[in-house]
Amino acid sequence: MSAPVTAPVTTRGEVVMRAEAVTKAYGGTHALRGVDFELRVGEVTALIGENGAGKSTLMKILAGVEQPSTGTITLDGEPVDFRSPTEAVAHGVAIIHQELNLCPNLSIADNIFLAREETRGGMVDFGAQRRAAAEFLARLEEPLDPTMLAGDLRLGQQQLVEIARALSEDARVLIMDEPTSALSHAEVEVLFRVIRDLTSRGVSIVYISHHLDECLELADTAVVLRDGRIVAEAPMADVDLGWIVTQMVGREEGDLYAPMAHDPGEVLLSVRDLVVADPDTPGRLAVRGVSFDLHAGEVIGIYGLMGAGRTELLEALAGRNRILGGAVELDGVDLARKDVAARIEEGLILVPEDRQRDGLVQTLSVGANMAVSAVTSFVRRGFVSRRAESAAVTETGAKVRVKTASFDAPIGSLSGGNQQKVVIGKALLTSPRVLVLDEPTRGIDVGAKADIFALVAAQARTGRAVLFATSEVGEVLYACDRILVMARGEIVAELDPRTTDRELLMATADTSATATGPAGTADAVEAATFFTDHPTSDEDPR
Amino acid sequence: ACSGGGSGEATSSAPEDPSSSSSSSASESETTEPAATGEAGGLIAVITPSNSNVFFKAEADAAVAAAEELGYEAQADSHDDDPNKQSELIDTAISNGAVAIILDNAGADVTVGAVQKAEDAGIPVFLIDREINETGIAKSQIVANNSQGAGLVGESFVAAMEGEGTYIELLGRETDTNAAVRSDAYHAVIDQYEGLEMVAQETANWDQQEAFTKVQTLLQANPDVKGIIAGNDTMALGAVAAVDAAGLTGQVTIAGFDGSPDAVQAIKDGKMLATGLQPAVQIAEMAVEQADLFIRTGETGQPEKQSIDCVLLDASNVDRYTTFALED
Amino acid sequence: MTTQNGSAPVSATAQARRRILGNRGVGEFLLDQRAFVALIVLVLIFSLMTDAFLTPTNLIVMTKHVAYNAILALGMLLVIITGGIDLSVGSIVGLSGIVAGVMLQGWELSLFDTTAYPAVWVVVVISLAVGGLVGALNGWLITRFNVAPFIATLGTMYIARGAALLISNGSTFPRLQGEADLGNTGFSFLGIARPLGIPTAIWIMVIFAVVIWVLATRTRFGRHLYATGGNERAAQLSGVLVKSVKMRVYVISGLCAGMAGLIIASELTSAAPQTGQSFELNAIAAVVIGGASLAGGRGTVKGALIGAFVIGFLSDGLVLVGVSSFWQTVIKGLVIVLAVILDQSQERLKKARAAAQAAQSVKRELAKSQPVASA
Amino acid sequence: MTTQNGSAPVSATAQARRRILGNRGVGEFLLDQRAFVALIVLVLIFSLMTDAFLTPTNLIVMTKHVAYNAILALGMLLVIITGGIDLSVGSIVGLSGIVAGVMLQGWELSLFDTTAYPAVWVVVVISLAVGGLVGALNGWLITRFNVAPFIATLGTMYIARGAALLISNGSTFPRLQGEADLGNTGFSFLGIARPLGIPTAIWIMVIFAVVIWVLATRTRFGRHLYATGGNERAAQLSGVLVKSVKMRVYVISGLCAGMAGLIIASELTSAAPQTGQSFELNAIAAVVIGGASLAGGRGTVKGALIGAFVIGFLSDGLVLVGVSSFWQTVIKGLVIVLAVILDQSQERLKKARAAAQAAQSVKRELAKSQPVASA
Ligand SMILES: Nc1ncnc2c1ncn2[C@@H]1O[C@H](COP(=O)(O)OP(=O)(O)OP(=O)(O)O)[C@@H](O)[C@H]1O
Ligand SMILES: Nc1ncnc2c1ncn2[C@@H]1O[C@H](COP(=O)(O)OP(=O)(O)OP(=O)(O)O)[C@@H](O)[C@H]1O
Ligand SMILES: O[C@@H]1[C@H](O)[C@H](O)CO[C@H]1O
Ligand SMILES: [Mg+2]
Ligand SMILES: [Mg+2]
Repeated sequence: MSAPVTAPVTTRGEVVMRAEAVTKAYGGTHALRGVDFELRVGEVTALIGENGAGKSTLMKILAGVEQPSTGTITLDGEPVDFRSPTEAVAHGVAIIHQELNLCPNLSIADNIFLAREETRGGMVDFGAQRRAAAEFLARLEEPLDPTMLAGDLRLGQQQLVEIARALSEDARVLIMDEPTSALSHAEVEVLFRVIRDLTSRGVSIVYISHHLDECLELADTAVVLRDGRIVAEAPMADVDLGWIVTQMVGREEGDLYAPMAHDPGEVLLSVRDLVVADPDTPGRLAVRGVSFDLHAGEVIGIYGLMGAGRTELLEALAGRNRILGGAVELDGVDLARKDVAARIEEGLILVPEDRQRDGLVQTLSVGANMAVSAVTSFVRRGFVSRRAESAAVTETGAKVRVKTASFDAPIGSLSGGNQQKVVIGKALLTSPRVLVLDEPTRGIDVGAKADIFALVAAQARTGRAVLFATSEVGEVLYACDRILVMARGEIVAELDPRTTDRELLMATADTSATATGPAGTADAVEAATFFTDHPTSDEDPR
Repeated sequence: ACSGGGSGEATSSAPEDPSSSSSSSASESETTEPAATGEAGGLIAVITPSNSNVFFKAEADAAVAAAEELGYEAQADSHDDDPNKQSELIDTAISNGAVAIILDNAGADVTVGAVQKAEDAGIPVFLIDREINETGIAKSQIVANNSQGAGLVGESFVAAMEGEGTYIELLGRETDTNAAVRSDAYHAVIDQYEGLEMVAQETANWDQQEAFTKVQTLLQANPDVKGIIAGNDTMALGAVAAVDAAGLTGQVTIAGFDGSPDAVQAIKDGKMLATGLQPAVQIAEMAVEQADLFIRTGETGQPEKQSIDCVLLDASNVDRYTTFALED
Repeated sequence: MTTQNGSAPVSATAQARRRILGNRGVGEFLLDQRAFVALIVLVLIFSLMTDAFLTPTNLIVMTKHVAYNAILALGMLLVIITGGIDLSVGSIVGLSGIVAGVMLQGWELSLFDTTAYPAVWVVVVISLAVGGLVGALNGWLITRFNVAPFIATLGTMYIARGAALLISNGSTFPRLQGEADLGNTGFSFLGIARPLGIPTAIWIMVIFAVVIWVLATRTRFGRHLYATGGNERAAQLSGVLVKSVKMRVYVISGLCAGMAGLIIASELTSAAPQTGQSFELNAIAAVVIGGASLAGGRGTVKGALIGAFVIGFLSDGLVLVGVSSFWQTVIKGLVIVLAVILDQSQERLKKARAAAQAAQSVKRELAKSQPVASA
Repeated sequence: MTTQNGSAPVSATAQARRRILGNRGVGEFLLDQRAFVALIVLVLIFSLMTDAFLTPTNLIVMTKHVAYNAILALGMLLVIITGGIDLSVGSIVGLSGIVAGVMLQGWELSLFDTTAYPAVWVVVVISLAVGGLVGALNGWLITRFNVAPFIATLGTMYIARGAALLISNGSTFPRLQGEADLGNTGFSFLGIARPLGIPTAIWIMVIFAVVIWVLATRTRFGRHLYATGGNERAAQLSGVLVKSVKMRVYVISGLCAGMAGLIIASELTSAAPQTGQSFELNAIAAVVIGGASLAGGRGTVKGALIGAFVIGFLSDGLVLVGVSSFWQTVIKGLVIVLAVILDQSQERLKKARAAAQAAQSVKRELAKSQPVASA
């Protein structure tokens, strides 16, 4: 494996890259309003902020994907003006994007070396690329076959390939925009080791994540961005989670979490011996005989590691995946033979895991996206009533706190997190009796998470039921009435959040999964989500 | 079903087994000197420009019927005025061991090579309807006398117009020599009359709908137009519909060419003045007869270029019309 | 403070200007309405070149010529909004005309050894149904077998054309006006009659346009249409019956083509099997000139209509002006290319304006923040 | 344990079977190679129907007919892999032939008041260059103005056709064999000569196929090609010069079309401006029958070639067998549709097999757990 080219400079701690007075406006929207940002050699800088604060925009500017409206970027003290990502890479600045950027029709190796192919005699040296790719994957402890097509990988694996590509770029400055949003704890741990290895060689890293615990664990410096301005900057050693949250949100964290109401009623959704095939891997079962009941007013969290089969389970409930065996009944109505639309009609709707692919219609406006599942309810005498539609959209938009210039704005103009809120809003607009959420907080900031779980709680209080899958321990521990732990397509345990702690939970999921993949390290520093910082728990997360 | 049987002896100097003639002939450049006599039988390929134009359809049907009558198998295909497709169809006829090809071609120049290819393979080619710009390759080129026929139509047109007024001319497909021949013949007559003024000359590609649209438009610019002369009947019928739509029925003199059944009906209805009857059926039958003669005797007994005079069809004689022919 | 003249009465022209332009610049307005502007430019040029162009009767004639293509374009629009394409419409035009022709000429029912002469309304319904049926076949291939629309409709293009040829045996069906004795007159109504002085074809175009406009913009189906084209997976998970949406657009497109075929057959009072060849290209061009995206999710009825007018007025205008047919071909290509280039320039201009605006607002903000800092 | 017969010697046929099929079922193998299977089926059917089909000379003739379309399909393949489409190839075929024709007939340089008779190689180079130039125009429109390929190439389709008509004034250029006196003989080489007994056109097809296969599978350009078609944005962010990739594929497609035009002109020893009409549809059909996806990112040289053979053998075979030309049209449509349905059925079969396999394993597992419970 080629060692990263360590900078021509310099000593640890010296500034390698700097943004000065950078502004960026998209039409009337100011994503950045005069940002000064520094990056030091061999350090990890955590860039923290709410959805739409401008993190991705700033990073895209550093990486040459976007150009600033005003302001300058300097590298090693020299002003640079990257017109393209290629130029930035040539200067040693690489980025892992928030949204995945792989070519599904190419192999892992081809993706890793895309546009930087190794050639021999004018021809691509596929053998060399394969070997090198295998080494990068080994470094990430993900021994995938480099000839596999990227499109056949699940989300987390794709994210790892993106990381491998960034590693292969031998960058001196490596920007990671939510690299772990689809990774499991074990994989995050591996990534952390890789990052520490990189920094020890003088690579500077920007780390963006809504998992604040990760930032606390990893970063040397915390920089907080709010509304396009840097509002705080401090050595990580001097701050704690509470401080960060306060800086981010601009208010005390105390009002972030509303307790759940636990008042389960009748059985609403009954699942019996459900068997679902893995749509991507022929012959493999993703869900093998799952049974549970979901009661009115109840919130169930499904916890599991990556590849446990949660997505397949939820998609089968929603009607996307074919059910091979078993029964699903909603309030006594057999759903098994109904399509997605009919299930929505019956009151079951899914908020999918991958918002770009499955959640949003990119050509529609924010409002039209939110309305699309519920159009039927706006029909008056055969025609869609725009008045009813816009009233409903405005109301729900406010409920999920979408930050948008207008509901007529194109969906692509929203930040990642706000797009996620639109997808959730779309589901809520159908007034579902059973709301099914797959990783609903992926890419969502701390404040918005609280909002979303408050919404979930509110749903439950009105006699509806919520089923959600998550990889975050905190979310299941604090936001649900019951926890189902999934591993290898089966429910391996049912836990009561009040009597469970994170160690038990993670161990349950992990030990059951060891057969199928690389085991999570038992001594993993546990994930601390914002829930750990709930006012009732005063412990210092470090 | 139709393997390359038949007797190839008539056309090839090499005495070879008829059934194998197809495989060897393509590569050999044989002289086409008639040597021996043969028997009727085998496949006659009939290739025409289109299978959806009554004129060509009549031509092809007549050829097929005549060939079957004489004991041949016959197969009709169309090249859609695509010279490349024409060339491929001739290749296929060669492969199929055809004993003769009856061809209404896709262009006077582009066809030369293809005809040569067939002759080289020992298959006589008989051209109908359209000539090519080369003699000595095809066995016969039997065409309607387009120039003479168009002259008749032009005279009839001039007479009906009484030697004065404005008119529109619709041209056929520019790549078809018949289009130019007919236009030239029209003008040879019409241009003698100073009172006749051509206000527009548009190509409508032998197509009815295109002619309809263009005439409708041209009538806007020239509402007082007195006559429309078209290079064939399909276009003339488009003009008839356009004139009808403009409410000018009976006020505009329309003439065409071909003698197609629909045009004949329009003449009967008083919507068209005249058309030049191309004896398409006769031409096709002649071609087949000459092919048969050639196969059996090695001679057609006719000069290569044969031009059959056209007859003017108008109100006076339409009652004697049968499809592309006139009863005596 | 020097620019503050808000108290001065705004001139009337300025007001009118604002009403029309909103807060867009003139250039942007022109580009926004580019297809419309292209149409105006064409009309201006041709009016200058020939007096015959801008007369009421000629406008009616040209609009009638636009009508078939516009009707095809309306169906094509829906297909294109879903991200599909329909190459079979030209063949359906031919087929529906032939079906009408065979029935009006007398439908030989060999089974009963009689020749039936169905009434005109029956003929119209059956011919349209045939168009819809080919559309349904398209929809079935595309939704059931997941075949790319381009290729499915390429196949049915050949099949429908072959069917027209087989039915007619390559010949035409003339004299479709029918005979009073046989009780099948009235077919001329579609192509020749002029209710209220306007040709029926234009009325049909208007009715189709209104219906499809309502469908696309005011109904649930319309929402589902745009969602399907924008992101099929997401639409499906949102409860859109993607397959049924697609099926319907191809059926509608087939019906539109069937209607166009009937109008043409009625107009020529005869039906030929080769009618409609390459009509699909004009319909697609109209839709795209009107601003629709072949990637799906975007497109409007207004745009498709204007696109059809641009293409129709262009070809009629060139004939009127007397441009040679070779140049007609070249100019048609140029106009298609120019129209879409304009489309893209609009995006560019918008972006440039947005950048300028952004720079402005950044400046304003910096100016604002200065005094605050010093305060 | 009852099924354990691994010690029994595996029969030779079984071994061969395994070697060919791997662990796929026969059905799946056939579907995997569906285009090839379609070809074999065609050959079988036609050989049974007529003796004239499976003769060496006829195979050579048919392969030669396949050659033009295959050459077009190779260029089209690259375009389609990037997610584009090139409707202008048919017009380029006509234009390049006409350009060659005008030069071989004597190029009137009015400026110098002479007629030049360029050598054949100059003619070939210039004609190809014209093809490449139209391709470059396509590429420029598509990359510079972000115009949808369908519409950009639809425009240039008209422009190139019009140009061919204008240059030739609608007539053909005959007698292109050249004259020894003028030093411009040799043009027949492309269309008529048969080096080593095989027509030049077939050699050219083979050379083009090998070159494009190497380009697509062995070079950086090839990777960038598939990346561009697979996910354009990702490719661009990775540093692939997406615009340059696209530019190149259209130029290559133009060159291929130029070459096809030269071969046809040489073969006919004359050039007609209408040559090549609707060739684009055959080329696209060949590529898609060969398994490429019009959405981009997928497609192989082998597939495109087989697709071209299917289409070419089909049309020649139908003529040989004596199928009526109306039915030829219908059957062509059916074959296109069937070929792509097969393509999709393959996916289905795979899924169905997977599901069955999965269901099996559930049963097995359940069976396993039963005894454990009872133990
Ligand atoms: N292409 C664009 N057009 C218009 N507005 C945009 C565009 N890209 C970003 N924005 C706006 O800029 C602001 C900052 O967005 P950015 O993506 O940088 O946020 P972020 O901090 O990365 O948020 P998240 O945590 O949700 O990813 C948002 O208000 C967003 O709506
Ligand atoms: N042992 C394994 N080896 C390879 N792939 C696996 C394995 N286990 C699971 N997978 C993959 O994981 C997917 C099923 O997991 P799914 O995505 O439903 O999990 P999940 O619990 O929702 O996790 P996440 O959504 O976080 O990835 C399948 O696509 C399967 O290919
Ligand atoms: O002679 C024929 C007929 O006139 C036909 O209508 C068009 O093509 C010409 O060559
Ligand atoms: Mg972001
Ligand atoms: Mg999941």
